[in-house]
Amino acid sequence: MEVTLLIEATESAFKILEDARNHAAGIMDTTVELMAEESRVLRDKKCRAIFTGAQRRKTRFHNFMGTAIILFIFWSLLSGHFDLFHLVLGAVCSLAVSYLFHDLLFVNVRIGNLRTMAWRFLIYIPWLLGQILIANMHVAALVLRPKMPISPRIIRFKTKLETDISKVTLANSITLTPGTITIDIRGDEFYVHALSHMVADDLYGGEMEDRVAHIFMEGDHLYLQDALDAARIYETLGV
Amino acid sequence: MFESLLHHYNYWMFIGLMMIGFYAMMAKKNLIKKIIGMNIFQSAIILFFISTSVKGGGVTVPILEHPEGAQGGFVDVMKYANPLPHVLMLTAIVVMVATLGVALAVVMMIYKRYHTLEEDEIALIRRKQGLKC
Amino acid sequence: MIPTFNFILILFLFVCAIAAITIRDLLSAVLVLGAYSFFMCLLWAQMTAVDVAFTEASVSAGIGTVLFIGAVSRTERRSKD
Amino acid sequence: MIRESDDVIVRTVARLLMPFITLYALYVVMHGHYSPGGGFQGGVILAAGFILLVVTQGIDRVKRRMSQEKAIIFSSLGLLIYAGIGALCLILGGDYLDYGTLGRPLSVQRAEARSLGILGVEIGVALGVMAVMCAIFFAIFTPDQKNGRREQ
Amino acid sequence: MLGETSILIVIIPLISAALTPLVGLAREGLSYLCTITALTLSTLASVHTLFRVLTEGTVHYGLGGWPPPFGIELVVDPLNGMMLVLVSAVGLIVAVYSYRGVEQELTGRMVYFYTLYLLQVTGFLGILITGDLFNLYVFLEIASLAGYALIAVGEDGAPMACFRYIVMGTVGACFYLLGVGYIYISTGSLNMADVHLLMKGLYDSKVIATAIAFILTGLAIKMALFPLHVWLPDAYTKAPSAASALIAPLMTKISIYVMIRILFSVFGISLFVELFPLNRIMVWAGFAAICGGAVMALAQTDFKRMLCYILVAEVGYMIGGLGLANAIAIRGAILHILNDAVMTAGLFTVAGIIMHRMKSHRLADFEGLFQKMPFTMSAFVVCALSMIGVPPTCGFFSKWYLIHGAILARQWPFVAALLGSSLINGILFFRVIEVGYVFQFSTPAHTHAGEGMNRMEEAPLSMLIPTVGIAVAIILIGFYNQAIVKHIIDFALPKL
Amino acid sequence: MKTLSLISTIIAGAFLIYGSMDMPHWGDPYSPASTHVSPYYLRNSLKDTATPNVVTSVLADYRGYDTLGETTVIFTAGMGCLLLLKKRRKK
Repeated sequence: MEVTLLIEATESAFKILEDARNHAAGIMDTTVELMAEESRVLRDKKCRAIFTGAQRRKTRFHNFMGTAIILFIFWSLLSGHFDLFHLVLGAVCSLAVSYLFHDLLFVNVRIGNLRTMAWRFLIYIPWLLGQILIANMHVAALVLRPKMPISPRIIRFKTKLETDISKVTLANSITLTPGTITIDIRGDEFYVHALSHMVADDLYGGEMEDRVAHIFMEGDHLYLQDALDAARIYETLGV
Repeated sequence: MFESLLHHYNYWMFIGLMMIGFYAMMAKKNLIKKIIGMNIFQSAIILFFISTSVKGGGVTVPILEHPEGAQGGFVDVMKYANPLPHVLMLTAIVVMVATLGVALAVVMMIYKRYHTLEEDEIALIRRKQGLKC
Repeated sequence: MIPTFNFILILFLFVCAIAAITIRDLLSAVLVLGAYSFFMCLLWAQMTAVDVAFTEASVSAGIGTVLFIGAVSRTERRSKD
Repeated sequence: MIRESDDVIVRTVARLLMPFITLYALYVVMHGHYSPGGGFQGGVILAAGFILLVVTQGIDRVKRRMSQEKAIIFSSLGLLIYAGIGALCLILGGDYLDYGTLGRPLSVQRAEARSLGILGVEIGVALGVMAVMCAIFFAIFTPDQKNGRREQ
Repeated sequence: MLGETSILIVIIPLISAALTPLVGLAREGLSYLCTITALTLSTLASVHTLFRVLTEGTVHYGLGGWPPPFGIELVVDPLNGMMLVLVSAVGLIVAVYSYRGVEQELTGRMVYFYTLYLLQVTGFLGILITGDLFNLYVFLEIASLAGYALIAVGEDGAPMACFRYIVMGTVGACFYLLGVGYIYISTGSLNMADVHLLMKGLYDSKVIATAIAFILTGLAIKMALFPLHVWLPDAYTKAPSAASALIAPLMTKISIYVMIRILFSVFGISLFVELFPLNRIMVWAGFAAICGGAVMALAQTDFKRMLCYILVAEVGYMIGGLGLANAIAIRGAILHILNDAVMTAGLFTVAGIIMHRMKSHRLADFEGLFQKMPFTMSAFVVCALSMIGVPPTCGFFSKWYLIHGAILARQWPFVAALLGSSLINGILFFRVIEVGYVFQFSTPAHTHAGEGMNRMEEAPLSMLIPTVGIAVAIILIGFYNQAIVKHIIDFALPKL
Repeated sequence: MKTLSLISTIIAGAFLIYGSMDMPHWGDPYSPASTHVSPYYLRNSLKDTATPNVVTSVLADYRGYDTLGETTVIFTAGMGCLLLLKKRRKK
């Protein structure tokens, strides 16, 4: 009886010890794992920080060069003197200006898609001209009719466009088409003055908006601004 | 008399504008109005100088065309307007805007002190505070 | 010289000058003065003084009006005369 | 204090136009020989560009590009460029502002040297005018509001 | 051609004015040193130029290497050579003097002050040295603009006074410009010598008559001739002491110089004497200015304001002297330009010192000043005696010439005005001396106030030395006036 | 004040009109202003300064000293504004 008791006691004691050892080993393991995890995360963060920093520098350089090239083209259009002296002058001027203002021309531009955007924008312009022509005729028909059946109204609609530049493009396109004028943009709401309900219906149809969205490739979410924001957050964390 | 009117009306235009400006400078009580008058006055004088530079009959701006062609030395003077008053008036315009800047700065100092821009009200405030104006 | 155009410009000039010194709202007066400068600039361009017209357009009608607006907005808008 | 404009259209269009305005101003300065324009006009357009930026973006974000101190430095620099080119002519043995004497060190013709001298002078004028216009604008638009209230 | 010093007179202050803000951003005190250095160099250059003019005759300097009617020309003859030395020397002395006053009155704005100070002197020198009518306008505007800014930072009420000055000054400058335009349209030239030659055939033209009228009216506004003087007393009273010590003596004198130059070198003496009754008008204007200035000065209770009205009266001396149109009177007028600039500078520096110590410039605060600042007040007494016209000082001699000329021209009212004005000056200054000297013994309160009240409170040396220097200069000019008249002014006289 | 200024305005205007009676006709190509000095600039601008825009060449070269003065005027105005509207550190 006593022996069995003793044996049981010893067994249980051993079991307890075993448990304790197992626990300890588990804890040790998780600790190691955790540490490994942390160092991995750290390393990862560092990598990302380096990556975004480099990315930022790269995009800044791209912005700089892009601005300079556009400005140089502008200069050549203005100048009309193509001797060496004036070309060098123009190059110096456009580099200086783009050094000062390289961050103004391309904000919120998606990385790497500048060329597509420019191409799509060029295609958009003839379509807009066509729209302007149609709207012109419509308005002319309206006002030339003796009764002048205009019904001026202010309409408000929500837009799905996200960036400033696309909103402004849309607003200016609306203003350019006769019969409609953008009054204000508040957040994502457009306030537009329309001359008749037909133009207003055109706007509600949203074709122009879709096209503008198409130009600026709204929908994906990898904006340069986001990348820059992430980089800024990393910087403030001090990693 | 009519002859003279026909030939001099452009000079008289500037005199009219100058009188408007001069009157505003003297008679208006508001300081900004005085400065507006000053601006009109000065630009009327500039108008006079520019009218002295005009040559009747198909003259162009004093930018010589065909730099290579004119290298030979002959430039038809009667084809171009007189450049000298233009130069003088460029200077005068800049002087005008400089005066405008200083005058506005002084006006803002005055407003900071008295919180009004009317000359008579300022005089009233100063008298109330027992200061000579 | 196109005398009619000249006359119209001068008429506008006089209207603007008189309006600029009689309007009681200073901001409007200043803007009318900007218009005056611009008509002056057109008149000079018509008198073949392009450089002066350019300067007037940028200096008087541009910066001058901006400075005026600044001063008026920082002080007060109404005037007694 | 001028804050950022709350209108998206104005803000964005001003941002997009700004480099072009500046470049146009520089074009006006550099092509004063061939077309209307020159130092004053170009300088004033430059200043107008900065003023547009201040009005639309708020004064704080423009401080990096143009501030009161920079305006002072540039204005005296502009005058120094002008007076310095004149003094250079004096040192090179001509009369004051006789750009023809610059021809020898630059190894160009006298007339060309005068043309270059005019260009240099115009750049100085443009710099000075730009800086001074900005300085006057800053001085008029941003007086000390706090002190003004305390004085009352 | 660095040996050509005439251009350096203007250029050195100009370049230093552009350098001063850059230097001042680094350290504020450096702007003061920059100013002093520039003005010293400029003074040396102008002295050198004056000696050259006296030995070799009139100096011409074509800027940019262009021949005169086409380019701008600098001309230095004995008259403006003397004026150049005068202006740059007064500018230097006042600059040395100004440091303490600026430190006290314009804390934190010293850099801008000295920049504008240099620009002001540049404007003055540019007006004096140029030989071109339009260039004169440009430099007149530089001087005026710098003057507006320097005046407007003064004590309470200065901005309003300055605004009035801006309005009047702009009218003056624009009238001048209008006159130049009328000259230009009838002669086609802007160079003074060239215009003078072309003017010969145009004396009966209405355009020229209008041009004279407008130029003279414009300059009369700038020099504060009597009915047009309303801007002056307020502006100069309220300006900071350093600024008023610079501008008050020089601005009016320079306008008078310009008037002499326009009347004698551009329009010509025959136009002045024979064709118009201009000299009569000028004598009567001078008479009115002397009477008006003297009477107004009697009514003042403020020292600086009193000086301003005396200044208005002094302008009358010179205008009347020119209008008398005989050699002796014009000699007196030109000598009086020199004397008056020095005397007024002395008086305004004294006013500045008193402002610095007592924080006030009312006459009532002058009590007991002789005991507190003996050197300052003795300098003041010298200036005052010169203003009155007591023999060893320089003021006597110019007044002597003026009275002599007036008697020769039989302008008895003008003689009476000159004598009466001397008398009134005597009353005015003896009143000041009485307040400063006599009252300290008569009022017992002060003797009881004891040592604290009557302690020596002499001005700091940087202010005192220039003031005493000016006083010494007044006496020296008095002693050497014969030499000045013989070697400089007699060459400057127009051929009558 | 109003009548006084009106009178002085009218006097100035009348004087100017009186003076303008003897002026050369408006747009007269043979007026002294157009024949004395300015043809020199038009003839020699290209030869001397290689600048077709005569206004620029006169502005910056023939009368460059004026333009220096003008830049100084602008500089003066800027410094003046800064002096006047500088924030005061202590009251």
